[in-house]
Amino acid sequence: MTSYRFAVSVMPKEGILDPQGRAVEQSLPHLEITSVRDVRVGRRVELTVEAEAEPKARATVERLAGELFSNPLIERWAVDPIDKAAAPDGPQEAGVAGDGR
Amino acid sequence: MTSYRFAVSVMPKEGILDPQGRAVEQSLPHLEITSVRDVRVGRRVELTVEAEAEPKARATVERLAGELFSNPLIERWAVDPIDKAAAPDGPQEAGVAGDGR
Amino acid sequence: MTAVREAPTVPAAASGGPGAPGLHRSLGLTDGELEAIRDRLGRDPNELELAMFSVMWSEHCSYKSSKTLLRELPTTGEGVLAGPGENAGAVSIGDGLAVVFKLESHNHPSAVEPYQGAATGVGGILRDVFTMGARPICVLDALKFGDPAEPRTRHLVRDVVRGIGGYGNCIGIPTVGGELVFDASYRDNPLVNVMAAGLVEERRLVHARADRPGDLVVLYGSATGRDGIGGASVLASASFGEGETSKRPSVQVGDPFMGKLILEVSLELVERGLVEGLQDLGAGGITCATSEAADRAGTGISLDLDAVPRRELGMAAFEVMISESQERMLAIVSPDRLAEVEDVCGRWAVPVAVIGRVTADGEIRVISGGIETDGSPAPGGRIVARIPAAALASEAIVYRRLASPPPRRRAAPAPGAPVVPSDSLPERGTDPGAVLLALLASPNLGSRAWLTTQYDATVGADTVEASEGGAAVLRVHGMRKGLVLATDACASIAARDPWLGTATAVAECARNVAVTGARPLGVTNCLNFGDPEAPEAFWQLSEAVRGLGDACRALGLPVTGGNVSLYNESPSGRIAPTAQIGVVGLLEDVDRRVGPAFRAEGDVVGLLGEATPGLAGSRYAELAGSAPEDGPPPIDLAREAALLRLLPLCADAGLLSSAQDVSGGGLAVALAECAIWGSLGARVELGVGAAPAVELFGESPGRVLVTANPSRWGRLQQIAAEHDVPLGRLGTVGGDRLRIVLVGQGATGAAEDRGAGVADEIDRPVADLRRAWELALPSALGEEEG
Amino acid sequence: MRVGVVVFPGSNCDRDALEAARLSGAEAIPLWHEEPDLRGSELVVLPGGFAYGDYLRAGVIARFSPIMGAIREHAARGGLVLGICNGFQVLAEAGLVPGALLRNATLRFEHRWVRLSVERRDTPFTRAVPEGRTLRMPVAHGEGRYWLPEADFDELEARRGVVFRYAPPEGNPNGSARDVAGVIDAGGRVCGLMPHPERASEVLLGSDDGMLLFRSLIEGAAETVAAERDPIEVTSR
Ligand SMILES: Nc1ncnc2c1ncn2[C@@H]1O[C@H](COP(=O)(O)OP(=O)(O)O)[C@@H](O)[C@H]1O
Ligand SMILES: [Mg+2]
Repeated sequence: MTSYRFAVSVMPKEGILDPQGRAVEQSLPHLEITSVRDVRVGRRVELTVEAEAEPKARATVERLAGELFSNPLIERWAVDPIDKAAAPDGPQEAGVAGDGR
Repeated sequence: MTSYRFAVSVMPKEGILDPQGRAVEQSLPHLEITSVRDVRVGRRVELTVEAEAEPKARATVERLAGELFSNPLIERWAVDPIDKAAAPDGPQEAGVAGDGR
Repeated sequence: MTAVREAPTVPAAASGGPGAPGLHRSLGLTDGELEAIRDRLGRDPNELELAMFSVMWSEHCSYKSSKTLLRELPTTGEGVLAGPGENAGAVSIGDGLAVVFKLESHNHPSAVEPYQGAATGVGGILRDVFTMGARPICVLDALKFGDPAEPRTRHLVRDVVRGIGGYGNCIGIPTVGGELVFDASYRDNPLVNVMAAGLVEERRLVHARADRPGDLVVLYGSATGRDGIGGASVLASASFGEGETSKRPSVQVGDPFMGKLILEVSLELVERGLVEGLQDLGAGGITCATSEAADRAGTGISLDLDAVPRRELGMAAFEVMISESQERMLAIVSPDRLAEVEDVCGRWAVPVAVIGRVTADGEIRVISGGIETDGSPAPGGRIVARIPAAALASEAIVYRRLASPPPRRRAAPAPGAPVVPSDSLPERGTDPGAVLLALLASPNLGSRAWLTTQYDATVGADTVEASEGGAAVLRVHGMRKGLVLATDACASIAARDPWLGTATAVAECARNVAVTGARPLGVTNCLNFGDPEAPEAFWQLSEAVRGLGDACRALGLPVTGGNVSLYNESPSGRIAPTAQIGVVGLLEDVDRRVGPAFRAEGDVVGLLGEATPGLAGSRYAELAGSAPEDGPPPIDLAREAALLRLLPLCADAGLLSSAQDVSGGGLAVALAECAIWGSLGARVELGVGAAPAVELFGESPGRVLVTANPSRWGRLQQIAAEHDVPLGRLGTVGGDRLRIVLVGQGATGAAEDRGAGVADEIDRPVADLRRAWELALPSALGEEEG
Repeated sequence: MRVGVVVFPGSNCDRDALEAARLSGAEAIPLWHEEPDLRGSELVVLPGGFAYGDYLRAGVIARFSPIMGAIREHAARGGLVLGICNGFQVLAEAGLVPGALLRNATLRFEHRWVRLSVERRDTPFTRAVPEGRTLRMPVAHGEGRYWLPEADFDELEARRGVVFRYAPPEGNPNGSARDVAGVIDAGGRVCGLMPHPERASEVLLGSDDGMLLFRSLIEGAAETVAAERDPIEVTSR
């Protein structure tokens, strides 16, 4: 058995009102930011699966993404592998990360 | 000016109790899933920035990630570019995506 | 104007031409309805017009199946300031103030997306209240689900409750009461009914009318997106090619933050006298709001389609016209007040746009390309739809549906037919104390704390009692007065006899208000029924409306509004006929209110009213099964009316220490609840007939459990006698156990059956009763902790 | 004493707070979030509600509101600030009091009547509370689980920064670390708590214990007003 870690992204579907995104957009002028638009706020779930092989692990995650983490009527999801070595508990391996301190 | 779209991932820091993640773990047996552990639930924010060049756009996003989208005491963040051509409004370019149908 | 008249139909290019053959059917209109539309227009409708008709002639907006029935309801009475036909009812409470209230359903949206469905349900009913100019003061939610043991039900319960709280808590209106009922018939069709009440100065009451031609039609709140266009999305596929419909979201998402903003904006506009009329946008969106506001006043409205702020690019005219995007309001504004209206909206950062003009010609005209101040198209503008407002609203099609009772009814006994002593009523041979514990631990009777703790019940600092007891009590801010609210349905009785079930629900709801000492002021209701085209379902509906009318007339209560939700069916069946009733009452002095909890050792326990036979439809029968030949208990509406008069007098005279309506679980459960809430026991003697379950657990209406200081008992007897209400002395409050000793004919039967040595009485520590009652809901939902 | 109650667009306890302040004898005025002017308020109350819908995280967007600059300056000058529920979340997000308020451990919104033990009676917020008295008032929040890294927590306790804790019999409704219900800043002038004293303002509503806080502030201020007028160094932020 091997451990695989994945991230599931769940975002409001196109056309579905996203009040959080709208609230964020409206607050940006207070931060003196005017160059940002189309803000959408969703969820990110990270989890580890034990399986014999990656496809099997992924299948489990995809099932969870569709059945537990999202409502298909209003949300879309995507599954991505997380490179454990790079950032075991950080949000993601790629990109610039910070703990803000 | 060019448009750049990014995803910001915000996850609870290591050591912070994440009751949402735990609740997910506890619901898994009902779905007859036993191979999943270490579930953490966080946020994902997608947004578009207008800027002259990518580094400038990214700087804006990083500022937002650190000041608005996350609380440094309890959360970590990461910024990733989203490839617009691939999935303009979908959750992410990579990985398997579904709208659950 | 002449140009308009010369354009009887809309150019094909505007909207894809006259509807393709059969298009009306995919929009849910029948061939007959298409004919009726042609009749009213004197021509073929184009696609946009067809879409507008399809939403306005839907059951939801037109009440086409229920209208003829609802006409029979008593709707007038002392103090009624607004009745059915307005966004919500309004009744005077004196001192120049009025209470505004209404009940509404959000069943189908909640079945699909429970969180958002419930949340937008709260948003919608609150809008109905503040559209009248009233500041909402509270919300009550009446929820009906299937078996709580099923995972799907648990998920629905959890998300619906989160949704109600998510909206109500955020917008800051306390959720103070409601109902939670489990019954198998709601398995695939849960009911989410929400009631709200508000307060307004009578002189500021606003009506949803567009009276004055030349006034501006102003839209404020959220931008218009493609929300809730569901069925009409066939038009999108017709216009944009197949395959895209799956992308059309029909789920509406609520934004309580915007809800709060438009609430504050609306009240400020009303307060400052800046609006001539207000109408919220709900089902039917802009089409419904404009046609109803115009039709009520006999005017018309010209709409500037391009002026409607949109959330998305490329929206078709029909999408803009029928979108159900939440958190939008329509105001009728005199042109010289526009600047101030824009100013108020600006301060709350609420988008606002002038989207049309009131006209004199009685037509709803949708114009693309801009309008002139008289409502005609600007140069280059085109009329893309043109329909008499009345054809969309008051003159929409109406049906007289076929009603026929179910065949089995003929075999059923008359209501209240006496139970034969020799029947196999299951309490014979069972320990009544165990039955009481089982009832308290059942999901329908246990404590609602699991749910009520998820609702903010104290925001606003006017909540005197959130209603664990049966009715909620709120102080009228800055006054001694109190408002009392309750909502009830008796679907398990209505399933056997819809007339009786509905009348019983009205009586029970009013009684719940009156036990606090309040005088009931009016009734609102939400009729949740099946497919009106099925004769049996329509019979249920018509019997229920008859029961509603009869009960309200007998109790002297006006029906001030309500809502009808039909087609509550699924492949697994039709829901139990559910007439959800809401009653609002007035306490002249909130300090004189009577609570349900036992108050003092030594108080006399008494029962107003008498038990009558009939266990069918009771919680006891649900638990134990009832004899097949048994019927539900009958109702004595004259007795109910007497109670409603008597109880406020007793409260005013300070005669009562506590009062509690006897309903679910019968007298035994009522005693247990009063003991639990008061943390005080009691010892009572109960006379029982041949079937002790009737007195112990039967739910016959017209009864109130009271306690009084012994010194006041004589006066209480006197005043009860004056009102011709029997008052029996049962025992005394005290100790930490509830002891119910049975006397009379049926008292020994059970003991005999079980053999000697078993006491035929209930004797349990209040702490045990409390534990059973508190664990009921968490354990039914699989959430017991620790 | 003049009490300013901040009104964010989504505040919903602002009227309750205004009323409670008036009931205890203060002059209370609303302060609109867009105007960076406290209009002479000696005590600023950040009331409960959902300031900006509380999307993302409770209190985070409000922190960037124009009035917050004025509140920081007020606090830096030693002015009194009370954050209730959402107001506490805003203060924590703004760093004016230590800690963070996380989603309740129950994952549910919790509306309950709780009891508070008052850990300190020597603050301007609690001086009218009789010794040994616990306070009954409601909580109503979804994100009220107080959290601080352990090391910082010890420091907080060492300087007696915890003012209120949830007490039996009802106990801790949200899983807050060390039962913390309310804290005070190092200067002892900025206090945040999750429960709602302004709703416990009359016996009719279930309790008037909350008035002890308002009375502490308002009566106390009358006594110390002279001292506060003394020139104090103004630290800019
Ligand atoms: N069962 C009912 N009893 C009395 N009045 C009703 C009933 N159902 C609907 N009404 C009235 O019909 C009118 C239209 O209702 P509805 O379409 O639900 O209004 P809205 O769109 O404002 O929510 C309202 O005035 C409502 O009070
Ligand atoms: Mg309405």
